[in-house]
Parts: sequence; structure tokens; C-alpha cells
Amino acid sequence: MAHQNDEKLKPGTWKEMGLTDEEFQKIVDILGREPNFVELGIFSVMWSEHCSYKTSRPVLNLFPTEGEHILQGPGENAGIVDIGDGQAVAFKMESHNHPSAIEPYQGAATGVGGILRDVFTMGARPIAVLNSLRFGSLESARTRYLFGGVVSGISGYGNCIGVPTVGGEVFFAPSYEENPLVNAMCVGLIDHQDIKKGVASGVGNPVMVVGARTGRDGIHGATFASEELSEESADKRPAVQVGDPFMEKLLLEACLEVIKSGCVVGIQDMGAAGLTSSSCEMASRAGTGIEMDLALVPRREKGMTPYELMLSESQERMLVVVKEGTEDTVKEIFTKWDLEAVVVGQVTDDGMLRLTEGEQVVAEMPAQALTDEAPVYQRPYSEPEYLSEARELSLVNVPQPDDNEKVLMDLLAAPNIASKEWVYRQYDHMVGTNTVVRPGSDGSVLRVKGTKKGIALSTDCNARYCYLNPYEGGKIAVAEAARNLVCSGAKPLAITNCLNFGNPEKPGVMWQFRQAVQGMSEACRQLNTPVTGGNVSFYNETRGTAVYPTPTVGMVGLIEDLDKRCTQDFKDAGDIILMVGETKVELGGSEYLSVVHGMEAKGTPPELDLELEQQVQQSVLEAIQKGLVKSAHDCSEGGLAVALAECCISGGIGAEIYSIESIRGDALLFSESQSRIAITTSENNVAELINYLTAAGVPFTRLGTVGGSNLKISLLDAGCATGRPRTVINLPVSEMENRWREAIACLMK
Amino acid sequence: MKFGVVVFPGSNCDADCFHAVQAATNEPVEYIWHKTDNLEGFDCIILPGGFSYGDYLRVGAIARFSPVMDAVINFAKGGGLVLGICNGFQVLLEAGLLPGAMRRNDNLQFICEDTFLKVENNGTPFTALCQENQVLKVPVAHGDGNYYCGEETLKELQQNNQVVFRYSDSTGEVTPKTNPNGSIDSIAGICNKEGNVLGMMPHPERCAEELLGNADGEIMFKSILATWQRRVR
Amino acid sequence: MYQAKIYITLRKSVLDPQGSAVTKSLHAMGYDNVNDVRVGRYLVVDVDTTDKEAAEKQVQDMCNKLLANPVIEDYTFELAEV
Amino acid sequence: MYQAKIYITLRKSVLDPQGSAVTKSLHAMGYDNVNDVRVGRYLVVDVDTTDKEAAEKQVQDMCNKLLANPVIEDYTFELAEV
Ligand SMILES: Nc1ncnc2c1ncn2[C@@H]1O[C@H](COP(=O)(O)OP(=O)(O)O)[C@@H](O)[C@H]1O
Ligand SMILES: [Mg+2]
Repeated sequence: MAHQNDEKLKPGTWKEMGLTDEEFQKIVDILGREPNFVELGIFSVMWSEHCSYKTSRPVLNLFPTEGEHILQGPGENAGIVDIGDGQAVAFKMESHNHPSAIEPYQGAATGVGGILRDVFTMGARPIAVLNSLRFGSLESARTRYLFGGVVSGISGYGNCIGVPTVGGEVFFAPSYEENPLVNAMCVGLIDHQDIKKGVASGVGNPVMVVGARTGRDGIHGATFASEELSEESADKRPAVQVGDPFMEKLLLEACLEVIKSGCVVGIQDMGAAGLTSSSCEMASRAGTGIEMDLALVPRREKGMTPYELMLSESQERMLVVVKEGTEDTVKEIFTKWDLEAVVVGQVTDDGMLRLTEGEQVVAEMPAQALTDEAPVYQRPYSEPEYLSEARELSLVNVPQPDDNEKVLMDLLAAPNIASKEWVYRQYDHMVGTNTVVRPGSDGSVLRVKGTKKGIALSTDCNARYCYLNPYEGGKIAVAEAARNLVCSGAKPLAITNCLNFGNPEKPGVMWQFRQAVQGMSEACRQLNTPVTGGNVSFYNETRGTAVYPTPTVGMVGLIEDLDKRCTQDFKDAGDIILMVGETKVELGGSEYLSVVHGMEAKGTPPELDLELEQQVQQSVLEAIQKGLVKSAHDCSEGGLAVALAECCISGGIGAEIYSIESIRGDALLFSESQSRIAITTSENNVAELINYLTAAGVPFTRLGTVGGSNLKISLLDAGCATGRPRTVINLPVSEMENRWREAIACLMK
Repeated sequence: MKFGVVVFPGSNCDADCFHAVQAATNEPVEYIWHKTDNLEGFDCIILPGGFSYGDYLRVGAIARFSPVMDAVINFAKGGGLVLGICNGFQVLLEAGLLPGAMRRNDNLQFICEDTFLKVENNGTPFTALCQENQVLKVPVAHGDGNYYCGEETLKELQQNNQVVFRYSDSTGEVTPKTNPNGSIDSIAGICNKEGNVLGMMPHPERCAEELLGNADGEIMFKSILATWQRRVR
Repeated sequence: MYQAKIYITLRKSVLDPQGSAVTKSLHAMGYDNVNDVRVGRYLVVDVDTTDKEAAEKQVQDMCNKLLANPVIEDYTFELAEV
Repeated sequence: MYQAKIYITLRKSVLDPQGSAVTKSLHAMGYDNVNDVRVGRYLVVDVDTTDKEAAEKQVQDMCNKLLANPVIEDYTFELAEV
């Protein structure tokens, strides 16, 4: 084979590709020569922040990644946790922030497509998708456009594939005005013996490209000063990829069928950096090499260069290594699904990624160097300056409202608290007929057909808290996700995450990142929910200012017996309401301060005592499993009053609450203290429940009774518990429901 | 009795229908690949929901040209029972087995939520076990469920009792507010003149088990079985 | 080779949800002088033949069978040699 | 009054899943001589003005702002007095 006779690189080419002089020198050292243009392009994407995690890796090492249930930790396309009976759940979360800011529909759609592939490439059948979204204020027309486009993109892709979108979160704050966040999570079900990995083992085994043809989509860096990339070709390269969910549905079915057939050695989807990352990662994991003839790669357009073929991010493609001799069986399965499957190369024993075009070698470099020898940076960090001012808050200057009913109604209509029905009504959340608890409750629950088991899912992150204290905020994101699962009767098993931050070259952002990861790690350790994978998205900035640090947590939990599941809605008149946990004056970073007092992200956020959190979660879960709990709802944004209103609305029934005014009234109602769960129990069981909670040593209070058509909250003076209660809220549930249900739809009209 | 569930490329409620039929009737069910042209041995054919061929061009348009559809048309003409759900309904319209056409929902959004259906005709094989004017709670999940037909066709549908379901409230009252998608005359499901072909946008297979919080849809599959048993006897 | 440009629209008598939505949006944006927007499909199809009449016949066929739905849609097309 | 006929298509190198599906389907129906079908949108908008230049400017504006998606689509239009 002849090597391509490459012209010498123009000086500075590597800079335009995003590599530093030192990084370029390192490449020269590795190769023992200057790379050619194709090789340089491949190094530049593999060593980009996105693929190499060169900034975040040292910090991510803090995460606990092992545990008794973990079958696959970070490093593969998705993590896997055991759920017993030889079954397991594969799951992963990923961001598609920047594409969604440019083209919300396609950006979000291809985000869903990518995360689905990460899961079915492991051999798992996707059973649910979730999403975590952040936008600017809904007052702005641009936000409405982005929000509407993202939701319909998720719906357009997910619905077509036939995987239900069962939950997620949406949060609005000015900080995301120009840089929305779109994080998608996919969850799949798999039998242990079907687990497949992205490995290219077995020298001589054929390497196949399957699925969509390769086009000039999403090849980044439009300004390369090279002969191969003229201005004209830049024009041909769209910055945005268009998703083809129909193709993906066929690919999903064909891949699962081919994996079942036993022909597959290793399989990986082509995500960021397409053919490049899939091939060198598969070789590197197996300690082998891969040789591919790029002339054989099916393409959408004529005249594509090796550079374009290797860096294209066309969607709906997979790289598969199959057992030698099974090529025809594999092709047959793909043909059945009207898909192309083409042998483009083979596994070699020399550890090289070697690319040819016919007889000519166009690139040749050690696969392991691309994946494992990427530079690692310990970037400087320091506490950012905004903090001291943002944390300053003197409650003396926050007047207590006269009209708590108005406050509650305003909170219920605030987009961050209002019903997200406008969103999930557009998602097919029932296809698959497994959705036992639909979106609208704390966690969503899916049954596992043929068993009594259920899988509970939640995504969470309060980024205001993270902005004010990333360490506490990180802890709270994990704890809240777990609490949501516990409220549905599930034992939390493990998390995935998506860490959305600003520019890590700024020491303040790097500090936020480290603090958040430390907080999350600590919570994961305490709650025994290891990290199985995730994704880092840096450079999320609005007008040069970082978005709120937003480390989104996606958590998976297990319900052993679906008969013992729990939901948040109040059930029957006469049921007794208790609150487990304690309410403190913790108004910093609250929705109440933002909505009622116009103080967005001010003060110190609530503190989280991890031991108390664990105690609360464990005792509530056990009480649910003992059958002592009829409903459970965690108190989050908007505090106790909003939580109770939500229980009333979803149950279609009122409640009467008495509480001792031991702290200032607005805090009692709207403080966002952590580790609190509102539960109900029947009159018959109340004594047993109280005994149980007392024995467990968790703080709790008896709040009142379910019944009537109003939510009525009365406060008693702390000094004389015998005094006359002062009714501060007395609102018809139907009125609250209307405001809450219609708020987002009204804003989107 | 033997049920068949057709699988087009892009069908995604095929497994759900399979599961629901089995759970509701305990009768044998088989998948039918879209390239098949032989339906021998089947007593009821279900065209399931989903996005056949991505619903590109026009919902149901491309699927209508699958080899299996000629067989389905013959099967229907011979009096065989054919149930089209959601995308299956759209395919039946494109295939001309039922009159009319589908437009985008009038709010232009995909809608996934529970609806109430008033049973307007309990004389069909698919509704035989329903009470007169019974109300069923059945979810919809579609972006193109806005049924349309010309005035004359509508008159015919009404006169021949071919409107089988209308969107209503939980008491059976049909008002503009209970119409989720803009369908003409609040139509949620229609049958052909002979009554052996039914198309409906809502998904009975999604509410055929108590665990899912709603088993109202079961009655349709049981009705099919009961009709078949009566016919055979 | 002939290239057909095919225009497919909903019949006048059929309410067009997309068209109404676009009209409303345009009004909301201040374009008060627009009315009755109709949204249809536009297809470009290359037909490999040298016979114009055959091309015409074929495009008509394809429209009637697949590309348009005669229950609610009308179509027109233009042919040009390319 | 002017009537604008607006043709919106995906940019040349942007994937057109609809077009591919239609092409395949036409092949399956026996129309082997068609190739590379592209599917776009077709809008008819009436603009109430007597000034052609103003109409032109307005249609262009409306396309850029709302009707077409400049990130992935191109548009052209024709104006006719009606
Ligand atoms: N983007 C979304 N997609 C789907 N479901 C959502 C989305 N946002 C919120 N939901 C659903 O709405 C309900 C309320 O969400 P949220 O207020 O974040 O709950 P919690 O405070 O209990 O975490 C949940 O069931 C959630 O799954
Ligand atoms: Mg929340």
C-alpha cells in the first residue's frame, strides 16, 4: 500500500482545528512525524474537550462508580445496573445544548436520537426517554420559540420511534436566555447475557458500517485553511444535522435482532466525531487495531473526502464488528429492515487505526493514542466573585406577605412550578404499555412485563442552588432525585448525569464544576447510588456569562413489587397528613423569593444534612413497603404549601392543615428546606405509622386531614398552642388547579 | 380464533396490540410482516399505531402500498374483521377501505392524553359487548387525527350508523370542548357500511389492563372474540 | 430527463389548520395585510425519460396514486427538460 | 392585491428523510426511472397592497422571520397581481 503523498501542513492549521502548539508537538512525538491533514483532523476531534474530557476527567474521578448492582460503570456507551432475575437496566444522559440553540427542533430531535443509540448499542431495548430542559424567561419571544421548538423536536423524534417520553423537568431563568440546555436521558431493558460492548476484538473480524449513508453533516470548524476545504465546501456543510427517526426505528430493530443472532462481537453508535471516535474507541478498548477502506463507506453525496467521511456526524449510523464468516447473515437481517450494511474493513493486531482509500493509505495512527493519550489539564480554579454579593440576603428586608393566598396562586402559576402538561401532552408517554405512573407525579414508573417489578425514573437539578452554592446544590440534585424515587416506592439504584457549565478556562467556572462534582459524589456515596456514566457540556454562556451551573442528575430506582408503588395524590377523605423532616427558615434561592420578591437566586440555598436525608428516605420507603402510606410527595420548589396544593390537585380533593407558627409564616409555607416528604395514611394505620417513625428516629409532624374541596391552612401561635388558629390560606382546589394547569399554555399562546 | 397484527416498517404499537389481545382474549396472535401477501388462517387483522414509513409525505400514504395491503383489502372485502388503530386507521383511509382523510390536529401539536369516547354504535363486531351510549375512557396519541370528509360522505356516515365513536366528556356529552383535535362531527372512529372494518384514532390496547390504571379498552377485544364465536356457531 | 415540480394543496373547501396557524402568527407579528395563507407541499422529482408526454403521464399517475390524496388535496405540476 | 407563491426546500446537502422515503416507495411501485425526490413546502399568501416592491419586501421579511428556517432551508417566491 502506498502512503498518500501529503503536502506539508500549513503552520497554524492545528490552531484552527482547536489544538495548541504543545498538543500538536505531542502528536508529532507520538507519530514520529508530522501528521497529515486527515490525521490532524482526527486527532483534533478526539482530543477535543467533548471527546477527551481533558479538563473534566481529573474531577470526574471523584465520583463513586462501584456498587453491588453495577454491571457496567462509566466508559461504555451506557451504564448498566442489575435489577434481578437476570435482567438489567441500561441508561445514559447526554446534552444537545448548542445544536438546540441554533435549530431547536432538529437539535433536540437529534439529541434524543443519539441517546437512544447509546442505549440500544448495548443490546438493550429502550423503554423510556426523559428530558431535562432549561430556558430563559417565557416572557421573551425568543424563549418561546426555543421552548416550543425543543419540545416538538423531542416529541417528533421520540414519538416516531415509539419509545415513551415519561418524564423530565423544565426550568426557566434569565441565565439561560441565549444558551438553553437540552439534556436527554434514555433507559433500556436488557437480559444480562445480551450485553454488548463497544469492542473490536478478534483479529480478522470484519468491520461493518450500518444504517444511514454518510453525508457532510456537522463537520465542525468551517474555516480550515487547507486545499481540501475551500469556501465552497464549507457552504455545502450544514451546521445542523437533520434527524430521521424512521431510519432510527429500523436501525433499532435491526441492531437488536442482529445482536440476538449472536453474530456481533462489538458495536458502537457513531455519535460525536462519527466514524473516527467509534473506530478508534472500539479498537482501543480491545487493544487491537482497525483498518478501513473509506472508499467502501456508503455516502449521500459524491466527492466526499476521507476527511469529511471520518468527521461527518451524520445521524443514525453504527459501526459493528462481527464474527468472521457471519457477514451474510448480518447483511440479511439489515436488508430485511431495508437498511444497508457494508463491510468496510477488519480488525488488525497492530493497534493502528489505518485508513485507506482503495490502495492508498490516507491515515495511520495508534488507536490508543487517540483515546488514552489525550492531554489532561488541571485547570486553575477559584471561588468566583459574584458569590459574596449573591449570597447576601437579610430577611429583615423581605417583608412577609399579607395575602398568602395570592402568593400561593402566583407560585402555582409560575412556570417553574406550574403543570408541565403542555410539555408532556406532546410526548407519547404511554406507547409500550408499561407506563404505570405517568408524568405529573414525582417519579415516573414503568412496569417490567412478565414480572412484578417496576422501574422508577427521575431527573433533577435545582441550578439556582448550584449557582449560590455548587457544593450544596450538587448534593441536593442527587438527594432530590432519590427522594422522588422513594416517593414512588422505589429503592434508588444508580445515577447518570449531565454536567452543564460555562467556560472551564475561567477559574470561577472550574471552581463551580469541582464543587458540584464533590457535592454530588458525597451524596452518591451516602445514598449508595453510584455514577454509571454521564456527559459534560462546557462553554454554555449567555453574553459572556456562564449559565447557572447545572449538574443534572438522572436516577434509576427499582420497585420489587408494583403492588407497593406509591403516588403523590391525596386519596380519601379522612386520611391523615404527616410531614417527615423539618422546615427551617431557608428562603435563599427559593422560587418564592424570585416570584414574589423579585429576588432571583439570592441568599444561601437550603442546607442538606445527608444523614438526615438518608434517614428520611429510608423510613418513608420502608413505611411505603409496609403498606402504611397512601400517598407521598417530596417538598421542593415552592415549599410545603405548593407540595400540599399539588397533592390536592392531583387527588382532586382538599385538605385541612394546622401548623404551629414556630418560624416566620412565609418560611413555614414557602421555605425550600430539604429532606421533607408529605405523606398520608389511613385513620386505621396512623398509630402504627407514628410508632414506626418515632422508632426510626426521624423528625415528623402531624399536619392535618384530607377532605373537602378546599386547601385550608391555619397557623397556631407558637407561644400558646391553645390559641385560635389563624387561617392563612383557604382556596378551592379547582381554582388552584386551573391556574396551575393553564399557566404555561397561556404563556405559549 | 386467530388474530394477526400487521408490522409495517415504523409500526410501534404492534407489540402493544399483540400483548393486549392476548391479555384480553387469551386467543392466539401472530405478527404479519408487511411483505406478506397471504392472510390465510386469520380471523381478525389489526393494523396497529405508529409511524409507518415515518409517516413521511402523508400519514399512512406509503404503507398503503405495502404488499400486505392488497391482501388486507381482499380480506376485508370477503367480510373479514379489520381493526385499524391510530396509524392503522390512517392507512385504512389511504387504502380506501374507509372514507375520508386525516389532517394535522387543529392545534398543530401532537396530543397524548386520555379521552372519553361515546359508543354511538354498539352493533359492530368491535363494540358488540358495549352498552348503548356507553362511555369508554381511552387515550389518544397522535399528531394527525383531525378527521375530515365531505358533506355527502358525512351524511352517509351518519345515516348508516357508521360513526362508531365520538369524543365526549365522561358523561357522554359531545361538545366542541371535548373534541381534542378538530375532527369533523367529533368523530373518533368509523366503520364501513358492512361493519367489518373499523378505524379509530384512540388506543384501546393502551387501556386493557388494571395495572395501567384503566381497562376500558378490553371490551373491544372481547367484543371481537364474542362476535367471532357467534359467527362460527 | 425531465424535472417535475409538483404543487400539492388542500382543497379550498377543506379547513387548513397549518394555514390558519401561519395566518395568525403573521398577524401577531404585525403583518395585518395578509390573509388566508394556505400551506401545501412542494415536490421536485426527476423523471428519467426523453419523452415529454410519457413524463407527463407518469407524473400524473404518481400524483393520483401516491403523492396527493384526492379526498382532500389538489395538485398541479410543471415539467421542464433538464 | 398581490399573491405570493412561496417554495421552501431543504438546502441541497441537508438530509431529506421524506424525499428518500418517497423515492423508495416510488421505486417499489415500479417507477424505476425516478430519482432523488426532494420534498419541500409550498405556501400561498395574499398580501393586501398595491405596491409591488412593498409586497416583495414584505414576503422576503416574512420568509426570513417565520415561514422558512434559514438554518436548513432555502426559499424562492413569485409574486402576481390578483
Ligand atoms: N420536560 C419534561 N418532559 C416530561 N415530563 C416533564 C417535563 N418536565 C416536567 N415533567 C413532569 O412533570 C412533573 C413535575 O415535574 P417537577 O416539578 O420537576 O417535579 P419534581 O419537583 O417532583 O421533581 C414530573 O412528573 C415530571 O416528570
Ligand atoms: Mg422538582
